[in-house]
Amino acid sequence: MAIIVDNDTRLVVQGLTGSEGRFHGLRNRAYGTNLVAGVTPGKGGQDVEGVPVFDTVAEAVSEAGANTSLIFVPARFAPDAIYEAVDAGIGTVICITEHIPAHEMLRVYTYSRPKGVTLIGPNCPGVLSPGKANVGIIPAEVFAAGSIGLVSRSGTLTYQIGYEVAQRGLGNSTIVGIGGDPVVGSSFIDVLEKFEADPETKYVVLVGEIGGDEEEKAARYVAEHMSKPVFSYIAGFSAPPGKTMGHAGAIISGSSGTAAAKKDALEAAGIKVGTTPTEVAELVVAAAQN
Amino acid sequence: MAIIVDNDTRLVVQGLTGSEGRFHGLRNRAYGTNLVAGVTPGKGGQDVEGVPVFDTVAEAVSEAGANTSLIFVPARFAPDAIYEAVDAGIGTVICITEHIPAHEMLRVYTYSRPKGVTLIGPNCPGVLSPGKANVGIIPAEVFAAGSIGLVSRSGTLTYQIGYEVAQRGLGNSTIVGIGGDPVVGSSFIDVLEKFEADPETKYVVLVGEIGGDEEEKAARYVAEHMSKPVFSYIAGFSAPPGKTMGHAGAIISGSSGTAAAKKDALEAAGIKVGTTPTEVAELVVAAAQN
Amino acid sequence: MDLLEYQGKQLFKQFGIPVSEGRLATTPEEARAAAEELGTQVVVKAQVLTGGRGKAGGVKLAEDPADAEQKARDIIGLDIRGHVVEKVWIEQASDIAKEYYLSITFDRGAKQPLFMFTTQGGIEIEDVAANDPDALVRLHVDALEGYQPWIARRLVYGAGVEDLNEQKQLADIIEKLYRCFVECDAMLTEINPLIVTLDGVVKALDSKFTVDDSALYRHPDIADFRDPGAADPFEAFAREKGVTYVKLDGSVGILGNGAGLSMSTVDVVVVAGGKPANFCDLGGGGSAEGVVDALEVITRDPQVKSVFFNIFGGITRCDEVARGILEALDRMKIDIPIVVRLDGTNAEEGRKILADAAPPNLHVSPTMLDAAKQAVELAA
Amino acid sequence: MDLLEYQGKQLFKQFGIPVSEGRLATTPEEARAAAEELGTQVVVKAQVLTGGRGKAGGVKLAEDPADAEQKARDIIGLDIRGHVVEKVWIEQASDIAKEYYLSITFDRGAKQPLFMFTTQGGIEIEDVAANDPDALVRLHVDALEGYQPWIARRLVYGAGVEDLNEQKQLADIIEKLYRCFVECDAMLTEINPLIVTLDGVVKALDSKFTVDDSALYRHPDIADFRDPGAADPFEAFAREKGVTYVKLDGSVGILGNGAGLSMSTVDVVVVAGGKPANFCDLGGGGSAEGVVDALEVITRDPQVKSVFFNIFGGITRCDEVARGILEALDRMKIDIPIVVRLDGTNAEEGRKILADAAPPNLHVSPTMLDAAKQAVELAA
Repeated sequence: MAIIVDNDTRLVVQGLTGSEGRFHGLRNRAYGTNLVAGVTPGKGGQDVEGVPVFDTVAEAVSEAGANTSLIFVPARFAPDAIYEAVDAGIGTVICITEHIPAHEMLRVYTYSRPKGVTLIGPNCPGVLSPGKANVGIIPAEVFAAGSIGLVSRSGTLTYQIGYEVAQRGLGNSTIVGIGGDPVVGSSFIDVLEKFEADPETKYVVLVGEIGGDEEEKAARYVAEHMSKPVFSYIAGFSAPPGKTMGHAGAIISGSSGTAAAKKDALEAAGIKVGTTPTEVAELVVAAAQN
Repeated sequence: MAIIVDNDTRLVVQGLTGSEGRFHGLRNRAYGTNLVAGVTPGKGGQDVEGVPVFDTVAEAVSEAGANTSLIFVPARFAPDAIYEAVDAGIGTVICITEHIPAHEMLRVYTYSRPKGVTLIGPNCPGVLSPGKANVGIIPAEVFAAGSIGLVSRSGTLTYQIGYEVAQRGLGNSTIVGIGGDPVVGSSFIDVLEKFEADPETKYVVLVGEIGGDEEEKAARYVAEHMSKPVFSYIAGFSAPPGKTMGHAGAIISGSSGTAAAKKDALEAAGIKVGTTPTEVAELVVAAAQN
Repeated sequence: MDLLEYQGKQLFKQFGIPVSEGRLATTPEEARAAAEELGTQVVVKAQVLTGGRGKAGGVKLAEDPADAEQKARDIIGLDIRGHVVEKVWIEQASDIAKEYYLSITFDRGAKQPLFMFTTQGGIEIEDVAANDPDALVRLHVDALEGYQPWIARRLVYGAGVEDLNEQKQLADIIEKLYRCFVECDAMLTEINPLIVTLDGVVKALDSKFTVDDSALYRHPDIADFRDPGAADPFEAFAREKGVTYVKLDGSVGILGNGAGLSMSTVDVVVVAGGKPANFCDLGGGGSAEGVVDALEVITRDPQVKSVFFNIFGGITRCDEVARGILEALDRMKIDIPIVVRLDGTNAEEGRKILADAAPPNLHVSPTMLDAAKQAVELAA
Repeated sequence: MDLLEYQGKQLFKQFGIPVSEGRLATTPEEARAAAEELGTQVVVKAQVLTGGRGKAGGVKLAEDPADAEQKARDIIGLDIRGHVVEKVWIEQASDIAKEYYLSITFDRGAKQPLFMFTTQGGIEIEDVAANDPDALVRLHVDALEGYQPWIARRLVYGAGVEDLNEQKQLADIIEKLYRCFVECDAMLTEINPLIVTLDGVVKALDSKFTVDDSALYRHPDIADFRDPGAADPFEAFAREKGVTYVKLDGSVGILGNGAGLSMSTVDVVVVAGGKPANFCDLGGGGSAEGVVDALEVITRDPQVKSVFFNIFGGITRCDEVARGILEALDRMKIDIPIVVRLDGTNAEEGRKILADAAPPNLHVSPTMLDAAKQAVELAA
């Protein structure tokens, strides 16, 4: 089981012959992910350490049976790469690329959403189901397999929390980095829904940050639709209003969007919120060990 | 019951204050259709024989509870009118307007299709459920209520067949003119699916014409998915290849699309095909009277 | 609306698709002058709205201006599948290394534009589809997604084009053809052959172009391409009168209301053993004026020996049609017999109007099939 | 990237949205010349990236060129909410009959552009939303459907604009603002107030405009609007070095990798009782060169008394970071204490490298919270 990526994942890396694509694609394969193909236009027929490279995603699907795509192509070509994957019938698209213009992603999102495609990212670290498959740039070494689902807008913070969980002898079902761009393919709610349906996941940790109202919406969703215990950590309590902190996800807009407002909303939904990454790890570990 | 329009229809006419819209809208009301509103930008607050007119479809929905729209606005404004209806939450949109550019309808169709809206037309006579509701320009007087569903790409030919059925003492559950434009909102298959699910419909008559392969696709659908007896008439057996007959629906393209090819496909699917409108009426009446 | 080769190429050029330099000529002398201006070997190409020009001798290479004049003299006036050549396109000759095929069709069934591309161009695409289907790459485009670069890759790699320089030019042409297709409201844009010259330049050597009639109001430049002289004279007259009319080859003139019923009327006349002289659709309205115009168009054809008036009144009111028939008989001298069948809205009133006036050559018949039989007999 | 009023208006003008004639001035003399050129009463408006200019005395009417010069003298150099005025926009004064409000926001939550329109313009839109929510019409646009005329109708009729002449102008401005929003890759375009003059002309009297940084590569003209002088000098230096840096007001310099972890580090320093001096994100890579640049940026701030280096190695390798720290210490003279916490990929190796070199002012701490506490103590 687990969600989004698992033993049934047949991965194609779009941009496998680039330096990032090659490094992480092979790293994902070394972890045990079933990497079946790469796509680089004009390099069809070549291979990367035995992984066949095709000119188009359609060929990777028809020739190698790919069902999941990992995208490493540069920002100006990434929307095209997502469209190509979706139209080739790929069911799960994970886009690592950062700096894709928001309006382009808006069109990509609006197009691919009704097609039922699971799109993760862009500007995200990817998805890891420990012991099964790693698709993206998450350092799998620091995570252990277990029953705690982890979903986050941030990369390193997620690693920190997963690491703390693993240090305490527990592990994760799946770690999902949804990305912090203005338009991401999957929201917190999309992922929570999958965790709720996944028998392997018993607990969920939601790692949010200031800006937007995705955490508030997730809190309402948890209160109304989730039976599994959810824990949370929010970054940005000390952020000054109106300052951009790192990426566009972290802008305080209008009256809501502050870490305090998010914490209140989460707690009102019965979610325990840790004040440090360590504390949230301790909370979920304590619950799991009871 | 019946399909698409019935006693639950709450109709708004977009273009009610125009001459066509007024004539047919009031005619539909006189038949018993629940005409709740008209929409004409700039004429909000007026009324047409007691029917309130609004500036926007959204108001017709929120103020008058409209759930079905009938569109009579000129071709250059019709795509906008369809978008407006769809985005205002109207579930059934029936567009009579002809001469809408095909590329524009293609965008409208592609946009509205995933939203689950029932779009009939454009360039169609509308939908009549005898005894319940008439939405469009079908002359309801010539039809009787009954158990025969009728779906057609052509207007007058449909009237002819429904009339012949009525002359023989039977009647129709619903008559649907899907229109003959290159892009229509509902295909034969869409309507057949609704007839199959409608308890009131016992028999179906499909009236096709040369051009395209919609009749062939419908034949396959009937063979695979329909339990109810289907009868058919195809117009254009004597059409010379490559000649446009009246509207764009009637072009013989390539090797298929001829009336003979359609007849063969329909018969192969177990559908009886009449050689004249009278004969198909006789066939379905004979089956219904057994 | 179908465009001639040179018209389609003019649009291609507007969208940046490479075509050869050329000039239009309607006389051999103009052809000579055009060849002189172009200054190279030229090809003289008949401009007609039909295929098979080559086999019919409608496309010829000319060595020099004098030769171009001679070739134009041979071609102008030629009858190609019923189309008489009135214009020739004089174009710089190309050194052809390869012939590809590229088209976009408005696919009504899929409700998506359909790209087709193959390296086996220059022949009928139906033959490629039949004989070597794998060589023909088909790809639908989502109208809202629109053109994306992967589309060109699917076509070019799918068809096995290996030359990098060709790939690049093709991708460019594919994108531009899509823009041209959408922005011109085309139902079909086809380039066959799409050639690669000996120098490695990819360009459109022919064009087939159909534009959506409903969108012509947005393209006055394209609408102006229409050549009234090219159409059948009866059809041209019908267009002038605003009547939907297709000339056929029989003796029973046909007038129905609505395309479906009109087509069905043609069929029923054949079933009754007759030969239809035309297809004519009165349309939805059916005003007296429309009836007069339609009858005028139909009876212009000297082959017409009887007229079958088949009306099912929906929006069209039968009494109005009856009045139109009487008015037409009043205004035109029509001697041939007219069989009228009226049903639907106000049919009673219509029949009564006709019965009261009772013109000698007018016959009213109760059913569609009976009326067809009578019209066939009267035409015999 | 936020644009100044005059920059946004320049884009409005490009898209055909009516604005008043105006000139930019950086000195009182230029302001006078501008007023002379414009030849009417003018308004002198401070160009700063903050609201509340009016209340702060940053917007003034000038009767004549001499007055414009005087007003510009008053305004240039003014400190408005921490922004010192360096430029003023001299614009023809308008006779205002009505003040409306129109904006398009990139709504991340709904993943759709959001139109907002009200006839109650000229004040903070948050106040309208709070006090008279029905007066504010909100309407989302589907990105693939794009702009359609009904959108303007919903806004204009919804807000109760009754004058036909105004309706027409507004519909035009609404459509153009949407095109401007999409084609400029804007995250926000706001017109407040959108005025109606005494003559019934609708025009944009102000602009608020934010452009997506990720799309600036497609808009070199907009990217050129960026004024390096306007930013905080530390932040400007950081931008120059390609480091993501936000200046705060405390004494503990902070460097993390990844926005989330860096933000969390700021929080943890506060939890530990300290005051963060900045937010600084090393980003995903974490090369030695990046570490050097980041340390250089952080230690430029004289308020910084200690540095907390918080790294969780994922893609970033901790040994690489350790080498970067040593190299930075080697190249720059850094006396203040540095607390380092390394975890994740190659953390062992990284710690070993630091332990082996053991620079006197470097402290390695095992956990994030411990490290934060130590950094806070050392800054005290």
